[in-house]
Amino acid sequence: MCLAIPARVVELLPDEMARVSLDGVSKIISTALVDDLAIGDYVVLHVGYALTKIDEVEALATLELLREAAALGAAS
Amino acid sequence: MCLAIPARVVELLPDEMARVSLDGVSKIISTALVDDLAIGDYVVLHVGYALTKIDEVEALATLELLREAAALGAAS
Amino acid sequence: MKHVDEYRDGELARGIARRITAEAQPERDYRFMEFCGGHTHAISRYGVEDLLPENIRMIHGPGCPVCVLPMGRIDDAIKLAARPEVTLCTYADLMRVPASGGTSLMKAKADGADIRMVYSTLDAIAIAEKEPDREVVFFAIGFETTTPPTALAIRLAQKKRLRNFSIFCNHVITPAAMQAILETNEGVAIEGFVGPAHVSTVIGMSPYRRFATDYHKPVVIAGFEPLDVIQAVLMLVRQINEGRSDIENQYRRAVTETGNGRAIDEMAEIFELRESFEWRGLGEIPRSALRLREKYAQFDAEQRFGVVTSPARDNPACECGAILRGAKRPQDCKLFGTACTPETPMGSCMVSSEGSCAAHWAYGRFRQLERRKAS
Amino acid sequence: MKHVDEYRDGELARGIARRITAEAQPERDYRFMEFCGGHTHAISRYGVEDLLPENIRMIHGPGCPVCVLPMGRIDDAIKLAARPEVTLCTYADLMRVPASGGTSLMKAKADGADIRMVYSTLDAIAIAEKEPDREVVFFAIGFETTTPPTALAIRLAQKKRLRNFSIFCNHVITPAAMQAILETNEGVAIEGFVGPAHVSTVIGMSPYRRFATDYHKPVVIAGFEPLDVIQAVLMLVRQINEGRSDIENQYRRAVTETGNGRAIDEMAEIFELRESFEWRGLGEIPRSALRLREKYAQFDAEQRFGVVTSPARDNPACECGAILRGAKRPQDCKLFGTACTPETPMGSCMVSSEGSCAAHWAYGRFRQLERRKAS
Amino acid sequence: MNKHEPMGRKLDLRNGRVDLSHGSGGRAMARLIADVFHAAFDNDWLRAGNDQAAFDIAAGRMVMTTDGYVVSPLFFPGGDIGKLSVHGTINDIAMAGARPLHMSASFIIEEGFPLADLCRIAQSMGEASRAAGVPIITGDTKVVERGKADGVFVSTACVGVAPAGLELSGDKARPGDTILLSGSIGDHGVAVMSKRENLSFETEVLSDTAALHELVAVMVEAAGPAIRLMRDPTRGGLAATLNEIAHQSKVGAHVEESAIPVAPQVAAACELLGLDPLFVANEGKLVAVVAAEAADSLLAVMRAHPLGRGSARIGEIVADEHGFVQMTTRFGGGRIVDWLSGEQLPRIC
Amino acid sequence: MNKHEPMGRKLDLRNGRVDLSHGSGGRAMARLIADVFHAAFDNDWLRAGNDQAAFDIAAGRMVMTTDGYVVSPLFFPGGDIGKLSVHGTINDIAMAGARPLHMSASFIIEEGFPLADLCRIAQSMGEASRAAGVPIITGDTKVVERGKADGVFVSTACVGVAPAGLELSGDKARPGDTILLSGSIGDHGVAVMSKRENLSFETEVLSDTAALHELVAVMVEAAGPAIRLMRDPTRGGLAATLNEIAHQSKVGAHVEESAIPVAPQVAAACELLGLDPLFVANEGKLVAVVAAEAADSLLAVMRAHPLGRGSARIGEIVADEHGFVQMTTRFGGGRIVDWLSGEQLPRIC
Ligand code: SF4
Ligand code: SF4
Ligand SMILES: [Mg+2]
Ligand SMILES: [Mg+2]
Ligand SMILES: [Mg+2]
Ligand SMILES: [Mg+2]
Ligand SMILES: [Mg+2]
Ligand SMILES: [Mg+2]
Ligand SMILES: [Mg+2]
Ligand SMILES: [Mg+2]
Ligand SMILES: [Mg+2]
Ligand SMILES: [Mg+2]
Repeated sequence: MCLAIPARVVELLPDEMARVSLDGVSKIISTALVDDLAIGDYVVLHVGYALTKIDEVEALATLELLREAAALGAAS
Repeated sequence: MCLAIPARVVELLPDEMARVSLDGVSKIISTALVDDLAIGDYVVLHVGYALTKIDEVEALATLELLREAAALGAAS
Repeated sequence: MKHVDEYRDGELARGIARRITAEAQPERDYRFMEFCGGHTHAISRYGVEDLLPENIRMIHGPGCPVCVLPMGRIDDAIKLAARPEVTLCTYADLMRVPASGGTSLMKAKADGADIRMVYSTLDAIAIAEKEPDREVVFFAIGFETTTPPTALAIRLAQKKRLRNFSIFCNHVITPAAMQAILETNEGVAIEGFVGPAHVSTVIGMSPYRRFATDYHKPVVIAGFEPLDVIQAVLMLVRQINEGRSDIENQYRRAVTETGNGRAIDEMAEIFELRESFEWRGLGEIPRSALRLREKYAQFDAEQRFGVVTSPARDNPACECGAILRGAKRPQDCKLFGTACTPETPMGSCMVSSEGSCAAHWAYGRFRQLERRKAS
Repeated sequence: MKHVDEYRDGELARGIARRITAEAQPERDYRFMEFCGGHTHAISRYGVEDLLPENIRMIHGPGCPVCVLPMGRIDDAIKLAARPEVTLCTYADLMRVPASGGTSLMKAKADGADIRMVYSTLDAIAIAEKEPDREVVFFAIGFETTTPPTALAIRLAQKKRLRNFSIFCNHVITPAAMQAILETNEGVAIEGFVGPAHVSTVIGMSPYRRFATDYHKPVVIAGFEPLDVIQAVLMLVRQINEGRSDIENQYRRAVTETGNGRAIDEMAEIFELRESFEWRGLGEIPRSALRLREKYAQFDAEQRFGVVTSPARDNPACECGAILRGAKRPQDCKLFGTACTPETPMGSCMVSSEGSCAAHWAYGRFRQLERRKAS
Repeated sequence: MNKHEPMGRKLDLRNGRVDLSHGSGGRAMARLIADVFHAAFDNDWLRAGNDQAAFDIAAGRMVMTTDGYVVSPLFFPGGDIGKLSVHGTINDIAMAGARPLHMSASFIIEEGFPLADLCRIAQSMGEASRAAGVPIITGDTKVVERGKADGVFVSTACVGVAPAGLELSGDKARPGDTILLSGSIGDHGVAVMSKRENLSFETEVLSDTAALHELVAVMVEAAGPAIRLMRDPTRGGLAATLNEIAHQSKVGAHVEESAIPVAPQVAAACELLGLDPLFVANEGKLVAVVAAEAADSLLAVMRAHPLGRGSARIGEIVADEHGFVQMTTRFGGGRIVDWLSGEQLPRIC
Repeated sequence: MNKHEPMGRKLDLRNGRVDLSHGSGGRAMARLIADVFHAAFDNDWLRAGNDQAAFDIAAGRMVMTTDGYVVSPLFFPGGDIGKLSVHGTINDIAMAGARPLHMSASFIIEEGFPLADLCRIAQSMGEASRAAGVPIITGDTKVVERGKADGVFVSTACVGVAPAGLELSGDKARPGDTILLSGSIGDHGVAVMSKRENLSFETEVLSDTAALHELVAVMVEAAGPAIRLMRDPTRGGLAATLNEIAHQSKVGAHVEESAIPVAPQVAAACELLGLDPLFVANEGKLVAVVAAEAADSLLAVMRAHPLGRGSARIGEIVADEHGFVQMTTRFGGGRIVDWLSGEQLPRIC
């Protein structure tokens, strides 16, 4: 039920709508729940609505943590 | 449009309806346009309604006339 | 089938035909119009013309309610059916009649209009009861035969307090049309009528009196079986030979002098005469059609949906009009059998099985060919 | 897929799993509940449990809105759909959930109810606009993730002045359910939570504080990809080992401390808390669900159609309730795999792809067998 | 747990309904196919569960046909859509003078269709196929949403083998040939129409639905290549069949109305509805065009077979550049018998 | 007047619609069949106008199949119901290792269906059948009232001949056999779903619809009886096919997720809709179970064929009393691949 997926905003449309793309698959969604969207942003898409923006900096940080933990694991 | 066919009354039903039979094919029709129907009467059936009773005496008379004319024709 | 098979006996028919041949004066032609499509159909289907002598010519009359309905009224019905709330109920006969722009009820149905073919007005009432959210409109057409069943349907709808039932009324009056034909002086002179069968069961014989008295035309009311028709022809020949013009009744088994009083009363209660109504081929005929009385306005689809009939032009090459007046025959129409066939009718006469063109197509074409070969 | 594939890397996963094995104290067991069905699904689909050491046990939580909806509410929805004027729009997830008497929305649809599966509330609005004669009811279920889209649909319906749109509201509150689980002392003690992913994008982190402060349970909010889950497990192990009980955020790329203010405002505008609401397996939970505020009563299907929920009894042999509380596992249910399969579900946990029984059926059965063989 | 047993729980064949899951390609579909179709058609080809079926054949001339069945109502006096879908397709094989071997069946089912009705139809097909000796060896099932079909539609296909040297075809009629008809006309159409809600009348008329291949076998044995062609007068009735023959063979036809058998109740029902029995469908009758010299003996052979007892010589092929089918009426006049047009018949096959 | 010319006036193939008269058995139906189907399928069998078609065959093993097509929408990226109905049925013949010979087609058309769309579908079928070398030699047309179908349904049947000694069947998989897949999965289902009104998304994914008999021919030539069975993973996807094989052969299967090709856009669309590509339909792919020792060379042969370029070894048959299909995930874990259940897919074939 809480299925949601990151999608990239490729076009901002009137009435708080946007076209998003997911590896070349595109769909028109509502962005009424998210402020200040720009083309290129990634949003978490749920039942046709953008729920939130994805924070690229945090994403990189999380991946970094993951790699560190894995490296530690490999070492262990 | 004025297609109509003689059918025999086999059962009188409530609400001015009757079951009629045509050589074993039976159907429920309205008899609201015809007074004093009895079982065994023939009616002229049109779009689900009995239009009139068939007068057996006149029918025999007509057939008699037809036969006479034909006999005269055969003789001629 | 009792009261049917007796009147389809070919032996008897040939006997009477010989009698007609014997009595008909060889030096002259007899031109009779069978008013009703029912007669036209019987003549074609049983090949009655094959039995009659060459000098008796049957002229097909306008007595097919489908054929005489002007195209504008079919357009109206299609417009009604196209309303999303409306379910149009119709006798199947009307489904393929050409309307403006090459359409028809059949095509409108294919396009998505909710159109249902019914066998009886009772079926239309049943639909209205079963589907209270639909506006059920019954496409009422027909002569006096078919009018009483419509009247009774309105009575029933009233009794059942149906608020979603109405009729689109196109009922027309037979004697008015016969008179219109006699007053047209175009085309072949008609010497007598084979008079309506089932119309007469309702209206009786008296409405035809004026044709005898005012126009000096004999009328023989006749049944729709082939022997009925042949006997009526014999009776007409005799009247002509004797210089009489009487209203005679061959169809005594079903038709009385005064008709069906109850049916007449029902019609009078519900309907009143229109000042004038258009007939295909015959034009506007005064006092020739019925409409609902004001007190039944709620059942009148014309008022309920504000129907305003626009004038519609038949295909100009279609000769239906002249054929309905008895002035031309199907084979006189350039479109017959080429552009106009039962699958692709250009006029209503090619649609109804009682229409002259359809009858000639379905039953008569080879006769024309044989005559052509013979000549 | 960016932001997806990175979190499905099996190499990294094995590395972290080794780290977990290294850090987990071999002499003790760790019992973590992943609250969300999304986590349950990821764990099963990617076989995450195969990577974790034996002494880390994942307990599937009640975070599947389909699973926790009491049967009586499905019965209500079927009754709504059975009304001739009603078109019920629903997410496909609900179609096969068993209702009373062996029925379901799927079967009600087969029986003739007008039930449409939609992908989004926007689709339901579109249907209401396109079919103004239908009473369109949206079967709204879900946690805080799914609630804002419902709120926006009501806003949109209001803006479009739709008079034929309403929602049957079954939205529920995540933290309330987590609390209820902690207050149940039955079954296995839970030492920490893998906390909701997308729910938290909306509500943020603060609503979980009380689990740390009042119940001393660590919560690590985690994304729904398998690496997210594994990392969260590592973070939980560390908290336990260090004796901490903090609210940590593994899903920083989408979840902030305060959540989505706009979504929270939208929910607050449209909805208010119910005094109490029944959860399957957890019973009545106070202040755990939402209803429409009085000013939006016209959009409330419960008021509009006078819905009165009757108590409905789950199949007594179905262990869904205990499974949802974390007290039992699917393999503890006698019906699992015999009477109860995805084709013939006896309980909601076998229906939703996020349900524990469905997940175990679809992905986990062989693991149980292998363990049985191994033992 | 499932150890290669039949899949999932048994269907409720009494009260259940088909739903969308039965068409999804999953276990529910496999179960439906096993419990309803395999059970009713009962042969090893189907039980093998492949998407096709194989059988050995000798060299020769093979005949193939298909027909779709959309009759409404699905059950009617004397038959149902299932029986019809077996007989009608076998008959198209038989009309080539061929022996039908194997059939396939494709079902399109409307969501909500009662399983009990589906079973009844499948069992009726199974019986008809066993009685005819033509097994249904492969099939397919689709389910569409409610309102996207009308209960169930069946399409069957059949293959058969024609005797060496026999090539019946609609274009082989020649002037002078005799037209034979295997029995009374109109029974099937009248039986179906009697059950239509908006026509409803009562009669004892039963559909004549029957597999004609055995009748055909004795005819072929008796007359061989003296038979020009055969055709079963289904949709459009005898009128359509005669016109098709005239059109394909570029000839005309002449028939005698009095020679065409029509049961009294069929005639009566037609009068009631304003129909002509010549246009009404049949499902167990055939028209054969045969060299005049072979007509008498072939007629005797037909009459000796239970499905040809009512056979009659109804007319002859004539030369006619217009391709008219003419009829001498019982009344003694002449008319054309045209294709059906106009009448709105209910769906009858 | 009609002197054996085509019947009646030409249809308005651009703006006209099918109405009930086109299914009545009269001249309107004959015209529809001639103008739409005969024109598109273009062969002498059909033009002969008989209710069946005949062809000569050699002695041997014959294979027969049928499938019904109810896909919605009727036109989708990469194909349409017509193409599908030719390819899908040919493929069921091909999966027996057989060479398809001839097809039949049965149409059930909804009143009001645009003639232009019907022509487009028929022409697409004609092209597909010509390209495959499998003529459509006989057919049938029915018209049902508006609201009793969904545009048009097509049922096709096909017959073919299997090489001597080759008996592929779903029950022939044995532990140790290799499972080969001819290309990427999910394309067809995703292409169809992308055009569903209530899902609508945009992708460049095209249906993979294709006739596989030529690929099969080279495979049979190369590996012959080392091939145990072949199956096309249509409805229910690869998951259904693997489970069917496990069920029929009473074995289990083990596949590697990372070995199963999925196009990126297909994977993305599946994520978007919450679907698993394993359950999504294909219409131009095959699964072959083959003796392990023949797998490498067969794979090379498949990859050399245009329709098998993406072929891959995806797993093997294992002994398993429970008939489980297990998969090692790309992530490194294990899971069961069950039949589809639950997801409400649109009608995809
Ligand atoms: S043949 Fe056709 S076009 Fe000519 S008069 Fe008759 S109906 Fe009109
Ligand atoms: S297996 Fe079925 S019956 Fe048992 S707990 Fe799960 S859903 Fe309920
Ligand atoms: Mg309408
Ligand atoms: Mg409803
Ligand atoms: Mg056929
Ligand atoms: Mg047939
Ligand atoms: Mg046939
Ligand atoms: Mg199939
Ligand atoms: Mg098949
Ligand atoms: Mg197939
Ligand atoms: Mg297949
Ligand atoms: Mg056919």
